[in-house]
Amino acid sequence: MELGLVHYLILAAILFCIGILGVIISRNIIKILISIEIMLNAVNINFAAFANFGDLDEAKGQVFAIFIMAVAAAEIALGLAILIACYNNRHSVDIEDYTSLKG
Amino acid sequence: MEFFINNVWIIPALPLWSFLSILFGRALNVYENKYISLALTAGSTFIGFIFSIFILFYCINNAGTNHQYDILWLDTRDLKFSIGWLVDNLAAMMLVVVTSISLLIQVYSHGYMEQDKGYHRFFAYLVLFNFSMLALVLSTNLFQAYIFWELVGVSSYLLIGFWFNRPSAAQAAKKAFIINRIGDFGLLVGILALLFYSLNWWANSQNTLLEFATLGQAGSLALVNAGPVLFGFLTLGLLLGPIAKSAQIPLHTWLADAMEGPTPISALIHAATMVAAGVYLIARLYPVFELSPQTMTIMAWVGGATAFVAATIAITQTDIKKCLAYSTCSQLGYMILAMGIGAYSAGLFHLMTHAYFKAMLFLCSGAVIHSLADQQNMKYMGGLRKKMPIVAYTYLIGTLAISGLLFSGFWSKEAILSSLYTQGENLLLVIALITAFMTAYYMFRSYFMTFEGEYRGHARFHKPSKVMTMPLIILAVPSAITGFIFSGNLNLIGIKSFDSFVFYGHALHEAHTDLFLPICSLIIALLGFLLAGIIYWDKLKSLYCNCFDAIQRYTIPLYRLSVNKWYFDDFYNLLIKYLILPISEFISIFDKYIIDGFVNLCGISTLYKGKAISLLQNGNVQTYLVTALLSFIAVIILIFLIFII
Amino acid sequence: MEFLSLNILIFAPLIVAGIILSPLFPNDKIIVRRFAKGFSGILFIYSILFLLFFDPYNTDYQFKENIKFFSDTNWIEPLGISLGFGLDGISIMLVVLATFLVMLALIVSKKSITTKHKLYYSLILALTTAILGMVTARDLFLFFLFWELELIPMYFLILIWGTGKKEYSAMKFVLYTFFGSLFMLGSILLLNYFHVLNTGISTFSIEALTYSRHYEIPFLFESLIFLGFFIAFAVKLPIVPLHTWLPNAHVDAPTPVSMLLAGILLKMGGYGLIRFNIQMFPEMIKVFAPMLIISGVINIIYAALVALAQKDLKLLIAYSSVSHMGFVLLGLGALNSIGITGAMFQMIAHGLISAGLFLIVGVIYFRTKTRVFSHLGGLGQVMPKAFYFTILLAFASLGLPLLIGFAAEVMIFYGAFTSNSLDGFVLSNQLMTALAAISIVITAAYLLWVLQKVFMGNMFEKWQKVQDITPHETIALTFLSIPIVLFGLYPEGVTSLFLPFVDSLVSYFTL
Amino acid sequence: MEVLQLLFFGMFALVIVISALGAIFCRNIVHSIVSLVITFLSISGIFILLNADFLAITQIIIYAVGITILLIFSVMFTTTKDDNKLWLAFAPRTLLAFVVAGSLFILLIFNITNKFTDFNKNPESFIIKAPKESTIELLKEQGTTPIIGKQLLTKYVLPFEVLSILLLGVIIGAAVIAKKENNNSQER
Repeated sequence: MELGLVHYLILAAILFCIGILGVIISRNIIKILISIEIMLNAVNINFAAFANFGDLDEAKGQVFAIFIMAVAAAEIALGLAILIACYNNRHSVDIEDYTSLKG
Repeated sequence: MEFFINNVWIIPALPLWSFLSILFGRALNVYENKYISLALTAGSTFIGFIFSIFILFYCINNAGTNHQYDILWLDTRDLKFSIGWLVDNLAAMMLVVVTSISLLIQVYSHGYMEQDKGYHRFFAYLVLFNFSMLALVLSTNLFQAYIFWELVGVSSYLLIGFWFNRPSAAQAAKKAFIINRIGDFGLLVGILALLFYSLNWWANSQNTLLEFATLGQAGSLALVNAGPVLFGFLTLGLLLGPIAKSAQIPLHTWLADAMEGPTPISALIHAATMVAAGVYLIARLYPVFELSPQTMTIMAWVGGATAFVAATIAITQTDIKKCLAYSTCSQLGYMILAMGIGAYSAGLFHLMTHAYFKAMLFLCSGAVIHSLADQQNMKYMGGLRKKMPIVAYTYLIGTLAISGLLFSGFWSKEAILSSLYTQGENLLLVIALITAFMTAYYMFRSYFMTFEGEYRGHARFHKPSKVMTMPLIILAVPSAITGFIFSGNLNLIGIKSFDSFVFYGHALHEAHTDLFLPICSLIIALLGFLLAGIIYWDKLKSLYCNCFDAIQRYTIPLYRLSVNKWYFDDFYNLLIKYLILPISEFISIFDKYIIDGFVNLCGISTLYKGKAISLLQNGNVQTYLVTALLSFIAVIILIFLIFII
Repeated sequence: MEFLSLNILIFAPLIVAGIILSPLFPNDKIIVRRFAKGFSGILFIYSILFLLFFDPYNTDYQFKENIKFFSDTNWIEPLGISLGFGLDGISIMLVVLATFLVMLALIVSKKSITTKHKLYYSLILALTTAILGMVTARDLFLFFLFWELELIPMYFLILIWGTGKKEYSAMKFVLYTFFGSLFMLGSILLLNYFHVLNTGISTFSIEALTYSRHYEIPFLFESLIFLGFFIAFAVKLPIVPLHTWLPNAHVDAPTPVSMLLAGILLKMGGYGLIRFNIQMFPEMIKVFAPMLIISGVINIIYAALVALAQKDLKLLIAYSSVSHMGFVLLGLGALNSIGITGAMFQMIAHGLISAGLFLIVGVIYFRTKTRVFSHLGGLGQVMPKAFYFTILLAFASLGLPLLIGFAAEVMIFYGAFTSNSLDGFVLSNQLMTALAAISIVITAAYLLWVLQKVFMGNMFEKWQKVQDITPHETIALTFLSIPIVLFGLYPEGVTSLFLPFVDSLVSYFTL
Repeated sequence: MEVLQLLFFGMFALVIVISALGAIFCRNIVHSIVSLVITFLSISGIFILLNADFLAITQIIIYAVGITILLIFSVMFTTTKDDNKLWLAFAPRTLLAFVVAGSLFILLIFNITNKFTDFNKNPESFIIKAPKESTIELLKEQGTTPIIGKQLLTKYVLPFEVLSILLLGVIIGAAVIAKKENNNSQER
């Protein structure tokens, strides 16, 4: 059996689905952020895999993976800042307490 | 003479003008004087009467007069209805009857209604009725007849309900109109069907639609088109109108209730003219009815049954007006019976004579009631002959006439009976003879109870005014003599018999050679008189024996049946109460709770659906995400499915 | 002829409504009322002028107007929507009827309207604009626009000045009509779609879609379009399973609004059926004629029976409206000249009669504060004028000859009886007409029941001081009675106006 | 070599999946962060297998160190004693989440593996291209760093600059958000 693109894609798919699962079922906001990171990583794996198997000369996938990492870092920084700001208001990290969107 | 024939429209137009004059005169408060209303009403009728007399003489002198004039009333593409006037022998006869009786009754009403608050209203209604009836008589076509047929019904509604603050009067007026409306329903459907099946004929001929003169030819075509069965139903529908209007079984119950109106009205509408309209219409539609033997048979049997049943009911009535009302019913039954067996002239002859003596009888009863301060129960009368001899003797003339003992009633009833005899309708003849016996009995009973013996009432008596007794005396003359004059016995001095004047097909000149039947009927009537006398006349009471007690005891069930009017009213009330109203209630509830309930359910369920969906909007981001992803997946799957398929 | 402009007729009420509503207008109720009344009188006379200059033998639209904002373009050019108005045989009578009834409604508004006068009179006038626009629109889209526009004033009129469960009734009326117009909108768009598909030109013009529709629409879609229109008008007319808004709306609306509702707005259903379902789809109407006739007969009998069981005077009159509109359906279903003429005549007859009856109900309610039969009785003694007018109206309603209702009913019965529109169907026209004719008994029963229970019989002591009708109401009722008697005696005065139009209509499906 | 690669892949994949699941399902938030670190580290291993050495290193630096530290700090700022209760949400959406995730997974696999026909075959739309000789040489000597660097500074220079501005903005923004709200709460 030869290690191919499909295996990496499947791995990324599993990881992505785990991320989605985590985003939905977690109650802790930090955990939700963690799940989002997992999903981003899954995407990164895909990028790297495609870069490896099709485009190693230019490695565009890897470039985009780097962009994603930067954006992810920014996102997590901002997200956590917002989290802390919110926490200062409500003293809770429970997602169930943040329902001001309720119609 | 030609002038009167050509201007016959004046006869109905004047009452209409009088009606409008009274209506607007009172509405705009132009006048207060009661004599103006009276003059307008009686004057218009009097001019009509003069016209009618001249027209009658013209028709007598010029055999086969058929003067017709039509005005197009409704003109749409394939429907042309017209209104006009038709003068022939039948119409001329009816005109004289209607105008003469109306005139006398209007004069009488002045005396009767003088103290009433609604004097002007009463005369306005009277004159409106006069207009409708005259226009109905002069109708040239079935459609016009239908129009004025209904207007006559409305006038009678207004007049019966004249004292509308009495609940019973309001109820009676409504009942009369609705029952008449049932007849109108049949008539309308019949007219439509007749028109439908003979449409081509009318289209090809240049005649006015549904005109009476050519109805026979159209009818025979309709018979071909519709087939005998459908044509039979058609004629039955047409017959339903006269049945309701002439108060025949099973639609006769309104007539007795209609006695709630003022007595002159009972005389005018429910004895003399309006109820006769049914017979008149049958006469006009005779060419159509004749084509369906089954309908003729049914007509005869309806008439016979009504004559019999109404007579049995009249036997036990103690209300003088109700008694007379049922006798009207019974006599109308005779007329319809005569029409049904083909005795056209005899039926109309009876119509004419009956109109006079019945109007007189009712006016007499009105005078009695008026004198006794609205006492209508014969149990509290008696001995009035000494107090009001004119009324009593005129009433006696009427009684003798209606019983067929003497005067005009004898001749007309005799004509019907002999027709029955010659036609060989033996069963109907027996019924008619029994009815004649009962008629004599109950009429004399009412006479004896009212005018003979001792006064049994308590009300203070006051004499009827001249205005009221004069019409009685005048009416007594035609009541007494018309029968003999037109019976054909005066042929020698130039007066023709009735059946050579008003006839259907060809004139019948039957010599009444057989004296068996007249004598038989006379004996039967005399028996009725004797029976009534034995029971109710103190001079004959010596003959009274105990055996009547026994008879009475055995006839209690029959007595009950008669007093309760054969339970017709109860049956209809039950029908309405337990069938029609529940159906209507049920549909109403169905409408309110099922149909509207469904609508409201739709509305309310939308609210709940909204609430259910709003549960998703709980402010939780994750829920939104799940919803979004689910939709996303659904869309993807949908696209896949579409592409795979 | 130059001074007869439909634009003025249609939009003047709206402008006057704006003037009344503007803060500059004095807030004195007498001035407001007189101004509105005077204007409605002028409007009525103006519409009569249209009648005088109308040529009945021209079956095309007359007094055509087409407002163009920029030179030579339609209102919404890309879609082909134009602001076109015109009058033809069917609309002219409805225009006159509408202005007439609006005038009468404003005359009798004095008693029943006690608050917010400026708003009330301007809403009534806005309603007038909507109604006039609806019957004169020469463009489907415009028709739809006015159809919806009419709901807004009506909603507020019921909501603000109504009685009883007015919020519920107003909402039900609006939602029900919206439900119907949804289908109509779908039909209009489908019609436009097929026009674009076949000719490449987008248009909503009624003339174009009616007379120059030379292409075939697939049967399925054509019947869908037909039914879409039918449902919208069935709600408005109303046809029986869709009628439940009517009793609520009529009962809870104030008297003048009930008059307008019964007098004109119900007629829009009949107008729509003639204008769209019959005129546009002569082939489909033949297919659906049994539906029209059967629903007509059901309407007539069912509503009459329901009316018989009512204990509330106004509800009874409302259901009698439903019953009488069934005659319109019956006449239309006959698909012959006389039946359709009768149906149109019946719309006018019923418009006048029901307006009068609702006015009478309002008069009684205003004086006794009750509409329940068991609390009323014997009022004929204290209000004789009202009694006589009610007799006239009731007999006109039950089809007394020589009054307006009779001529209409006779034409409808005759048309339906002699029609062959049900050939090949299980039931025959003759049978259905005979069934419908039963209603003349039931109608008489419930209307005479009203007379008996309200005006006749014993009077309660408490009604001793009830006043007879005021001069205003007398004038209104007299105005109503004049055409009822006049056109009853001379029906051709009305029918000759639309007879040529009906003939041209009938010639389409007898070809 | 092939076998070794497969072995490593399998090992890393297993660790990734287990630790990712651990990161989600651990009751204690610190445990999940630790589990997350393991995931990140394993992913960097996967990157190495994919000839992305620069990515692997960056992964460790940014994710396994930077983000983790941020997370740990925020946990320290926010966590209270009863945070352990905040485990899973027992709401209808939890059940739905499994449905969504499962069906999404099936959909993805369905697509990736050519509609379940051939597990080993690559997606149809994707053409596997062997790198040039020179690239292989470069990779052997210097790894992917030169390639990425070249790309970033030539073809993708504009996104790169935008990214730097974004990062600047984030730094300022994060500071402002956290600080401002802090002030407010103190005022309260």
